[in-house]
Amino acid sequence: MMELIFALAIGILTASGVWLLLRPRTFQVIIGLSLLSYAVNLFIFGMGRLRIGAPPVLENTESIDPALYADPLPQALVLTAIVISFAMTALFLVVLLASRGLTGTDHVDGREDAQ
Amino acid sequence: MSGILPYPLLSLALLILWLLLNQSVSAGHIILGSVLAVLASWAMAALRPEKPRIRRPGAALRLAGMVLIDILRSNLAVGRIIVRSRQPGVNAGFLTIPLDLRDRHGLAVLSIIITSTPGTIWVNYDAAKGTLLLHVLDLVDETIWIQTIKHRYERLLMEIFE
Amino acid sequence: MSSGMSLLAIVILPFLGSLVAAVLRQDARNGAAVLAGTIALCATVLTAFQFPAVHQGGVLRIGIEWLPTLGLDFTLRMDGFTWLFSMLVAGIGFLVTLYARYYMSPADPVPRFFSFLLAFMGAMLGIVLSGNLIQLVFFWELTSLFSFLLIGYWHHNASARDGARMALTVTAAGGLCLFAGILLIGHIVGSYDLDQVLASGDKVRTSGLYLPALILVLLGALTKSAQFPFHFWLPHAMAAPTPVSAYLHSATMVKAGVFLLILLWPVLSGTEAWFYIVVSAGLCTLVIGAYAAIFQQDLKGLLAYSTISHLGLITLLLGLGSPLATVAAIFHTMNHATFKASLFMAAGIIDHESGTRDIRRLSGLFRYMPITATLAMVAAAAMAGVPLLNGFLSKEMFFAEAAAFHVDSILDHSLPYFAMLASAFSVAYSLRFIHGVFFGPPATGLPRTPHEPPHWMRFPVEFLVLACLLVGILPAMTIKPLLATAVRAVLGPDTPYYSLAVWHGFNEVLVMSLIALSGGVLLYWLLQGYLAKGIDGPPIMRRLKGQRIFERVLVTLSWKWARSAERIFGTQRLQPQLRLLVSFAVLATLWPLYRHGLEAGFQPASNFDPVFLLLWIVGGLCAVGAAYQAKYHRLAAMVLMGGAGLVTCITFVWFSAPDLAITQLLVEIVTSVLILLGLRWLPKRIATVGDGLSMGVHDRMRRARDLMLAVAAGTGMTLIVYAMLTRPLPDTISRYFVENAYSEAGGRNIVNVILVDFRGFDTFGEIVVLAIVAITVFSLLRRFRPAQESVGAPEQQRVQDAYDEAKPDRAIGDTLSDYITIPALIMQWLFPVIIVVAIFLFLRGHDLPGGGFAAGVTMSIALILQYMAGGTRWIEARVRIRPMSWTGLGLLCAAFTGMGAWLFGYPFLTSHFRYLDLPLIGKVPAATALLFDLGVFAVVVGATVLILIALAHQSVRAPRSTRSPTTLTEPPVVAKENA
Amino acid sequence: MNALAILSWAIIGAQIMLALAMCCAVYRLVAGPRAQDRILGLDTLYVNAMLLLVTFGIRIGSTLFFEAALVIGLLGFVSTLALAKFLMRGEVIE
Amino acid sequence: MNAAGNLPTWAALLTALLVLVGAAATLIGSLGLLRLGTFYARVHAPTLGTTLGMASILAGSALFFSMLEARPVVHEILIAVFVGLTTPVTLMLLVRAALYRDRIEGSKEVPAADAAEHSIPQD
Amino acid sequence: MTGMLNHLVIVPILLPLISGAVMLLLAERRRVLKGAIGIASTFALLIVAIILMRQADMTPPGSGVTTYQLGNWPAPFGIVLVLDRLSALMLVLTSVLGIASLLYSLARWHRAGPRFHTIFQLQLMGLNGAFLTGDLFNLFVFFEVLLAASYGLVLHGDGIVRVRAGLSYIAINLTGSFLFLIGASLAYGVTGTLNMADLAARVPTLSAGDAALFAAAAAILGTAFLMKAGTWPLNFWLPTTYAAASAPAAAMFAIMSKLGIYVILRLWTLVFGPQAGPLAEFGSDWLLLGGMLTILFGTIGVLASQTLSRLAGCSVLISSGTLIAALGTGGGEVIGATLFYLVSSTLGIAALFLLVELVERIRDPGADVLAVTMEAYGEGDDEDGLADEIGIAIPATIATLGGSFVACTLLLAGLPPFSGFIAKFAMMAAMLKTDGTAVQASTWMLIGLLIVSGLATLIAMTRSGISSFWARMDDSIPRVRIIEMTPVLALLLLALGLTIAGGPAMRYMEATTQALQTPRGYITGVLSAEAAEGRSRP
Ligand code: NA
Ligand code: NA
Repeated sequence: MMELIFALAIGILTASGVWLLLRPRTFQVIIGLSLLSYAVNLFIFGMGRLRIGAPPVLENTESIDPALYADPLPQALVLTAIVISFAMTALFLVVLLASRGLTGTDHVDGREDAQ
Repeated sequence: MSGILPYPLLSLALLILWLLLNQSVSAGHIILGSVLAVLASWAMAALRPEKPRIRRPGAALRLAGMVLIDILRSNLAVGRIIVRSRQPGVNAGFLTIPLDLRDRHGLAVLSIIITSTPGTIWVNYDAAKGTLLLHVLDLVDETIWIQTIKHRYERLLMEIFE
Repeated sequence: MSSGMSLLAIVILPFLGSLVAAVLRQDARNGAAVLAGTIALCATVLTAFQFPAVHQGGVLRIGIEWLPTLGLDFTLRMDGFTWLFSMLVAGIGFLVTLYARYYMSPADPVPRFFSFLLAFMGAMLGIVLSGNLIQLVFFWELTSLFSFLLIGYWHHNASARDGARMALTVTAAGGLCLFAGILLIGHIVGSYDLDQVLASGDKVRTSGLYLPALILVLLGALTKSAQFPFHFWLPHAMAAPTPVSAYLHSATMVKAGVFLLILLWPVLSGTEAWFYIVVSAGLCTLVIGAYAAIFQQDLKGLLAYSTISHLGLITLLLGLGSPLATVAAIFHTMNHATFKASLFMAAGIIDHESGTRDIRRLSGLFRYMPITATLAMVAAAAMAGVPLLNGFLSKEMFFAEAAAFHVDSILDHSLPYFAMLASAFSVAYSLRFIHGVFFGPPATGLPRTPHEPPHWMRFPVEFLVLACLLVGILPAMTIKPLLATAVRAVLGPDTPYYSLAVWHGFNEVLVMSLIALSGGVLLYWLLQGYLAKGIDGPPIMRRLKGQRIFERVLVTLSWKWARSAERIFGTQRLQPQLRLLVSFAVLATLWPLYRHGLEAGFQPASNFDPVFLLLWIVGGLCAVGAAYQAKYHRLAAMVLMGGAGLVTCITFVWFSAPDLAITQLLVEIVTSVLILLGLRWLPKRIATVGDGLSMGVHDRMRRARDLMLAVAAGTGMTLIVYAMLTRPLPDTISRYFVENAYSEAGGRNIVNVILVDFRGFDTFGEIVVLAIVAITVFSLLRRFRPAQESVGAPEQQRVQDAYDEAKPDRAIGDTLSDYITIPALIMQWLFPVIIVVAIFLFLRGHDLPGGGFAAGVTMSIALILQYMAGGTRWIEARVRIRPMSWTGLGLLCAAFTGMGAWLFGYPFLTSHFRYLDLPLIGKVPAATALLFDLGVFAVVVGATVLILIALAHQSVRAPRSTRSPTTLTEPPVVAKENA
Repeated sequence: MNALAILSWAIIGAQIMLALAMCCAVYRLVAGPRAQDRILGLDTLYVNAMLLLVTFGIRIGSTLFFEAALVIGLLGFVSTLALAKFLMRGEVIE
Repeated sequence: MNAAGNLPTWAALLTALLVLVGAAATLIGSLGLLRLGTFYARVHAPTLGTTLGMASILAGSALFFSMLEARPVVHEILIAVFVGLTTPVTLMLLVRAALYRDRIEGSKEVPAADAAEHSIPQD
Repeated sequence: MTGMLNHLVIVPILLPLISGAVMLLLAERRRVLKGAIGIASTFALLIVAIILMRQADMTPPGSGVTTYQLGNWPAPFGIVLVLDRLSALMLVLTSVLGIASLLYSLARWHRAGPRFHTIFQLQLMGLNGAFLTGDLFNLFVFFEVLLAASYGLVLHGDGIVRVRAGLSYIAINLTGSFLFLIGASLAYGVTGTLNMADLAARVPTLSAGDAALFAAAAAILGTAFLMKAGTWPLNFWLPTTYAAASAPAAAMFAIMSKLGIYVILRLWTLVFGPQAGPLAEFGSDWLLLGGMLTILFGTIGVLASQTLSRLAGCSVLISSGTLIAALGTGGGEVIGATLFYLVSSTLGIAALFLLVELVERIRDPGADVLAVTMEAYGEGDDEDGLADEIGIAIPATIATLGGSFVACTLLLAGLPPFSGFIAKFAMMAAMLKTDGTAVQASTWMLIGLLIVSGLATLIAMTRSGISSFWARMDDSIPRVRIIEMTPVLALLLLALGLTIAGGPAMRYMEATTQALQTPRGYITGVLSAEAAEGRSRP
């Protein structure tokens, strides 16, 4: 059940993100990219499957049972992904500002739709 | 003293913060925490803030107790308004209070007290005129609020900071 | 010198000479000419020396390993036939060089000319001597290239440029076809080696790929030899300097096609396809070329069409497929080379000495240049096939072959008539050349007064005309051994009997010759009236200009259609591209799932938790709300996005990822500050009235399509995630991390140990990304030009400042100060607190949730908070932050920590940890990973601060309000704050 | 029903209440009507989420999630603060 | 809950009570966001969560973990202090911003900038 | 692992990083020093790459690889760098382009914006890392490094065209990065590993249901890589972006599109080789189809181009399409020839991008001045340091430029004497080597397309070349400096050298192919490598 909710959550985030990604305004795109990054982070995270109450922090170091801990690797991957998507959001933001300043429009093509 | 320990109280507070964070009072943490507390207070010194002078710690404790009680009472009052009232918030309104307190730290504490207390909120302080604009959820009698703030809090705060 | 080395020298010397000539000073006319002449002469002599070896059917060969695995070795090969061709190429090359020395003007960059000419000669010799078909193609394309450069030598003339381009396009295209054809032949035979291909004629002709191979090879040969319908480029190539024309269009370039047909004749000929294609192409070219030549007004144009026609004749002969015809073809190839080269040179002399080549203006030149005129007349007579000249001999053979029986068809039966017709035409244009230029009244109004050229300029013509005469009168003593050698090399045992006698008796062929001669004379006499009108180009065909059709087709295909196609199949706009990318991804994902079937796993489902459901109702609302609001209500969208992020963060906590939750939260905070900093420079979008209502059908469709795509992407993700979550986790590499985190890496927080140790290299890359982005952002903002509308201070500030200014008891900034002072005080006191928390997060990272990244972001939030509280100037007057240095030092710290392991003989990033026993404190874990994490911390602080501060600094850039003061109109609402 | 079970149910009940509180906050987030309402909603959402995390820690019996709550408590206000300042002054950092 | 095996009954019940009270207070506060009619009224609502709600839940947490780990676990105080310091900052700035926006739009609900002096009641 | 030489594998990653970071600490105005550091570092990189290439070439094909276990953690747990012939080849190519672009940029471009040298070095680092890594997620990280740097380089020099193109480029690549992440993590979720060799070892053991999901992961990754490689219809951004980028950046980008192809080649030979069971040869038909459509579109684009820089951008598409389609045919010897083509066309495209700017100066002598004033615009206080004095204007400028242009044309059109001819011949000959079975219709089509695309390139480039060089109205000689011309000539000479040394080059490529087609060697090489003392596989 939780799996279904989790999967649907990713689906909703993805759908919202994709919708925004396809919009013509740069700000819509940046919000879309952020939503997509949530979706993707959750997706990566989900690849380690869902475990409640099993954070991968060793409590008893004498005898270690890997089954007691959630898969730590996807978490590490998500951390890297979070950092990178933060950086990219910053970059995209500044580029969209520069584009707005130079072109006079916030259309993603740097010009209002001609067609 | 002020060279190494520009803000002794702050440093002490930071040490306590460190110990609480680490949930430990081991010697190692006390030493490390002290070092960090001093370093962090240097960082603070770089900002060159006004130094607060706390004259009467006793008054401060009294104020704290009073505020806690007021907050609890206001919680109940506001909770009642939200749950019971048919038209909650109908009595809300703005209120201007002239203040005598001028110390900025005192004002800061007052702002925290007022805003933290459910039912009142600090809106604006006009430094030139010394007036405070408040918003009150249940503004049936303005004078009660003025009484509370001027006599319960402002007086004590002036005692502490001025 | 061995024969192999000689072959190598023959091919390589011209190229070396070309390189040398290219670096000569551009006024070194004599030097370049001597160089070129010497090399051409050397090549001729070297070739001549090989005659004894090839005379008796011998074949010289040298092979150098080049691409052995592809069956391509650099092989040079010389037999009797190629010997003859090399002699032509090198010998006439020498004569042309000599001629060009006098022809070229000192004003031209002559060394470059000789450089191109030598390179062309080398390429041509390369074709002739190639022992490998791919290598032949290699040199073939080189001849196209250098002919292009030669034709376009006078590129300040538009006609030279056009002619060069056309020649290149046609011949290079043909070359590529030839390439394909050769590939096919190689595929059929299994080798590209010429000898092997020549030995596999039957295999080739019976192969299913024979026809395509034949067509492709013929396309190559016929384009090069300017055969109908590809003949049109040749007349335009006449824009080249005359030595070039003399060389390219007598002995070399156009002969390359003929050469190839002869070379591959044993392999490809003898089929009906060969006969019909080659004979019809040759016949058309023969007749059309000759016909068009009559009506040219330009001397070189006349010669060009005549060349086309004669090449058609040779092609026709080759197409007939009989050995005797091939003999005739080879013979005529040589004859044509001699008389046509001399004619071109003569035309060049006339042009050079009189200043024009226009037959309408030229007249009676015989009295000015009697020797040249005589020479030209002899050569023209050879061209017309007058007895006692070499042209007559090969034409006789041609007539004989035309009359003979080959493949029973109308084409075959009509050949003698067409042969006579074309021959008559050639008599007519030869007559026109002689009569029109050298006879008649003396010319008036010529640019120069004509006279005989320098002796050495005339020498090549004399030499060639002498050859025409000698061959024509004494064939058996002069040409016979050479021809025999060449023919034997091509035909081998099939070599037929043929006679080179001048007189064969009064036979059918002689009758044909006489008819042609007299018919030609008659035709010229009849046409004189028409020709006197001076109309350029032949009647009927004048309108049908191959060149113009070619240009139009080329422009249409390569420009108009290409542009439309690019518009149809491509786009410059971002949205369709993203749409395609997403659709592509969705389809690409679903395709294998559809093919192999997607099934949910069998993991028992976990318990339902209403809290989690409620959480994601909240999260979903936020996400959808953000999607809905982002166009006009940016702030709302941002806030909603923050809500979705928060729920994501709680989800991480829910499923056991505290590190993720902390990091996500911190990044969330920084991102929202960042976007707000950006929003200040992004002017508002005002929803126009009726926006959304007046949306056209097209817009609705597009939105519907996007919606479907979004839903499809979401559904796809949901399906995959559900399928994954319900199947058990495979045996992952994480087990190793869990088991070794503490014992091997000294950390309890496995995620952090992975980040700084097991997979520290990922983190290493990640901080580099952060650094690069920070630098890029910084660079971009250095020259940031904000939108016009947001250049000035924000509306709020203007209103509030105006209010402050209007009040006598207030100063500008009081509103801000009233607003921020008290909160700012609290924010300042939080500064050391947040720093301590940052250090706490940093130090505990290895054992508990936290770490360098989280600490770095926390640290930068502490700074940003102070910027928000006090303003840029306030904080920077107090604290000097050097984010660029933080970033650089952080990167170096991480790198050198990693390299520290080298000192102990371990790979990069090998960590080391031990427990230090400190007095008072006791055992303290100390891991080099912590040092690495310190680098991470520094980079994160540096980069984050750099990005945010660079953005914030835009507000304090001095001159911005002066840039466009007129665009700022005071809003009428100022009064209301006052009210 | 022992005390632990009661505690367990109480926490689930509390979490449901907190989640509902988040729903209320998100109503303001979505519905507005004004920017300040949305920001207020976000602020409330943050506080509620923090409390939810604390209850979650009790439910799991682990203090490992404490720092997440601590970070919200200490720094969660920064983004709402920035939003508020943006409303008032049109820019976050002057 | 499996880790909570050695919790005394009173502590469990007290924790349950504290947590429930806190959650209820928070919920009521958030309900205020729905029920209260104007922004200025609504702005009071969340303080329920940041004061009573938070205090109660944090107390529950402190009690629970102190009992569970058999040592005083009081770092919850930090959250209380931080939230106590930071929430007012946000709310103050937000309300003032809202006031500015309402004044700009000429809203009748808010006092005009100059009206401050006149609204001081005489006592 | 003893001796510093063992660490040589990682030097191509660390060296640019360190020099880039050091330059970050230097003030903006110390450009001469920075230029010197950059050049020194890049030359050192080339030397290291050549040593590594020789080292890689010494192991018999298919019998193992050189691995470098980062952090001394054994594969598949830690991240490994893997050096084999393919990665060594790409390293050499990268550093060659690096030197060429960097030298070129010293004439003027490195002054067109701050921190050019750092970003350039980090670009090299990203590329080298991507070529060396043996880990799927680490590959993502290095992709991001090089993309981030490429964003910086695209935007370097500023201006409306660059910003506009940069926005699209970034948006599309960010989407691509998401796909990469989804694909990589899905692959992990199915197989439980990220190490490419381990992935290859685990894929044949997957159950049918898991295999489907893994195929989906591969399809998602494939989409991302095909987008980056410039496959139609995911490639419209490419010519625009490359054309907008400054010349040295665009020249560097010549290898970026090849990276997508490298990864496809690497992963597909490793994971979807014949041993992969039901997933063997996964998607190769699509590669062939996509590649052919890309060639077609590139051909159209080349013909339709109005500017030389766009033409150069479209020729990248032809090159990519050729490579992708050739990989799609999948035949053994084709790959070797394809690699040869990869090197050859990369050199050609890089040379062309560098040349285009110089040629445009001929076309529009004002452009030179314009570029200078453009640099002056918004020039900060510390950007005045270096005037234009680096290098002197060269004699016979037009002739040199013209000759280079002709050479580029020949190289890209696949005409002799440059290596493009050999490359195309080798590919077509290999495609036709079928051991008796009939050649497929698609192969014929591909061969036809290759020939047609060459012709189109020739036509289009001749058209622009003539109008640039032959049809110019004024006789002014553009200001071109030796330091700008040298890299172009060097790249072209290399391409010529590849023709002459075709034999050894092709032998290397064939050894590379042989190794790629026996993935067992790679897999065991990576998974059985010993850690340094202290840690061992459990
Ligand atoms: Na309050
Ligand atoms: Na005349």
